[in-house]
Amino acid sequence: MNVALAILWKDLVSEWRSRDRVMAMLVFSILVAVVFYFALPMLRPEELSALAPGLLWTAYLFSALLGLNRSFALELENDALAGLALAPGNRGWIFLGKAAANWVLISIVQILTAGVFALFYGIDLVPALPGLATVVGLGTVGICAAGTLLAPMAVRTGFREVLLPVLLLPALFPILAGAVEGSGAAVAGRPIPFAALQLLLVTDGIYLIVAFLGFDYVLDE
Amino acid sequence: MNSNPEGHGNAQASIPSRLESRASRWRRPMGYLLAALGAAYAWSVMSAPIDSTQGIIQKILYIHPPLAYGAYLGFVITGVGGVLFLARQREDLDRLAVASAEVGVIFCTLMLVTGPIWARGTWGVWWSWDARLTVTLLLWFVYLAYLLLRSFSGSSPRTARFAAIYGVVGLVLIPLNYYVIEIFGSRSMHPENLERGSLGDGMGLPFLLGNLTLALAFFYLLILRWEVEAQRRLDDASTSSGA
Amino acid sequence: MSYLLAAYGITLIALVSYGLALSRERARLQAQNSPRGDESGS
Amino acid sequence: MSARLLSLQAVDKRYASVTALSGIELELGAGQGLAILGPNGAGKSTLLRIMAGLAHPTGGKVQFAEGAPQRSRVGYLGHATLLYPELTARENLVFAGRLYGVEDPGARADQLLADEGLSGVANRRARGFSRGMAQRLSIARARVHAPELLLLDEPFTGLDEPSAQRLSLRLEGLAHEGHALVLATHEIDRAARLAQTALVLVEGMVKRRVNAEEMSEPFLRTAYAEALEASP
Repeated sequence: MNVALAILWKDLVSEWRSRDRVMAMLVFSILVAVVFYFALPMLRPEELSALAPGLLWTAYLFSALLGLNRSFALELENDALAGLALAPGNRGWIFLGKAAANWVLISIVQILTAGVFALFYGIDLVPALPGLATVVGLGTVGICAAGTLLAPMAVRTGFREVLLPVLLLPALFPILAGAVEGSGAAVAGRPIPFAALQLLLVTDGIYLIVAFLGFDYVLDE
Repeated sequence: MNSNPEGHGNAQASIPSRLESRASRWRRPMGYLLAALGAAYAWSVMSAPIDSTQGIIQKILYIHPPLAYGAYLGFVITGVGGVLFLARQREDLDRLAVASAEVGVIFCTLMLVTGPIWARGTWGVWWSWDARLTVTLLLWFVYLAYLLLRSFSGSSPRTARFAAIYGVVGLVLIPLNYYVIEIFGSRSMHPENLERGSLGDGMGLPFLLGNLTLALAFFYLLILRWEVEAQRRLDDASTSSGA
Repeated sequence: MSYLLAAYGITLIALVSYGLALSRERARLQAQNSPRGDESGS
Repeated sequence: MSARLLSLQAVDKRYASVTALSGIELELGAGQGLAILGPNGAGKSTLLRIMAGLAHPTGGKVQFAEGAPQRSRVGYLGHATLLYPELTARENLVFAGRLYGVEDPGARADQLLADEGLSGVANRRARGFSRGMAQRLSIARARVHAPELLLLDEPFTGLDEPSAQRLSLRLEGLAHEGHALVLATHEIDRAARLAQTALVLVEGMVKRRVNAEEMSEPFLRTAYAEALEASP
């Protein structure tokens, strides 16, 4: 457990000092929001806000991909990844540390992105906050679990920018379905449908287990 | 849990392995059986009665679902082969996993071709986000990604390990995607049911023969592709070591 | 009717040509890899 | 011969009949120094990574004497420094200490910095370190959990003469402190000074062994030359 906390601390301190990852993800998300504005000129503001959950999650998915790629690209510098592989003990804790760090950094970007979307598309998020936060938080757990398992693979094949989206997106359809359904309900002020919550929880659980056990083989030489 | 026990299992690295040789020996007789079965299958499809409601287009039922079962069979073998490779370091199972993924993607692609043809013939629309088609489409992306992961990272022990892990992710996604489509898939589609066409009398035989023929075709192609993979690995070995 | 033929035709052609491509590659590689021609199947 | 620390029996490393290592037999006593000589591509790095627990042998056994699991008794020093540029020297060592479950990582880090003469730059980020300073910090990192065995993969490569000399002295000091050393190198003079025994690896196979009595630089040079000629 101490190992996971050490890695979480290391990633957050490293990111705080360089801040490049969070900035890159945030700028990317805002750009996506602007792209949607121009891509959907025919929609009146209230129609746009009905689409908001889907658009928001599209921005979330692609900025998370950026962050996950960067998270392990940093580990390749000075071959620090081998340093992690050298550590004794169960490598599942290393996975949890990295996944938690990714979750924290991605969540920061998501909060700011939600603000930008609310601004651009005139959505009053305040009533939806508790519901939205739950759904976004759970969805991000799934993204980080699968992403932290697959990113070290993609990053080391030399095609990282292309391979991670190709590997990760198909694995995230269940998360996307549940998250958009749940976010839509939250934004519309309705209670979050149990089916969406259940789907997110089930998928998160499965990916956390598969990643915890599989990380040993991913980290290996 | 010290995750790497000493002497991590003695991988039996001979190519082709005993299992592969035994499988190859079965391939020739399977080929003959496949030809015979195929003929019977073709005959039974032609002579099957025309469905009163859907018309002749309904006969796609004898090829479309068997293709899907072949695809899923391929994906399951890939997942299980990968897990066994990780557990026992047996490279022949890794070769089986990649062979099965490729043949599975071929069957899956054909399923995604015949599906819209059926939808077009029946409702005049190419793609209807039908539950079964959508799940197969999602899995098609997963196993295409599996093959891309393989080709991007070249043939090495690490690639085999990575692919095995992604094979497990793929395996988990089969029930998950069904679960997703069951809950969310149905909300936007008209409630038609592409699959359960009424299997009236005289229609059971072609459906059965269709499944048998395509399953046999799947295994025939699987073993063939498995042998090709073994030869490719031998080829890589000889070129890289300059023998 | 044409849709039906299209579905069966595409499937047949695809599977047969895939099989032929595989067996051609297998034969080519096998000749290259083991001129001694160690038998494995056909 | 001091207590046996590590032994490799019939270790192979093979993928799709490409053989990186075959039939490796070796024994290493606690506190002993072993040099692994061989041209590039002979499999030295692969052998060291297997001993470090970074890679798995496809055949044979890697047997550590009774005690803690393999990876907690081995320190690894290769070309890469394994350091995080954004973290300071001290933070890098504290992090490595927590990774290895060291009791008081802070105190251990300070002591290691003192050993390597880096106390002055403890709070400077590793990003700004020179090649020599980074090497000393990565030695400290490799020693954070006081490993019984230090694996050194071509540590002198890319070093100018003064820092290579300083590194060689430092390694001798560590050997004195009781660390067992396994040095993979193609520089015979370094090997002769730091190791008691040696073996020559060519194309994944041990071609020649040099025991403690025979060990001297000239003897090692001829043994190495003979081993190269012997193999095709």
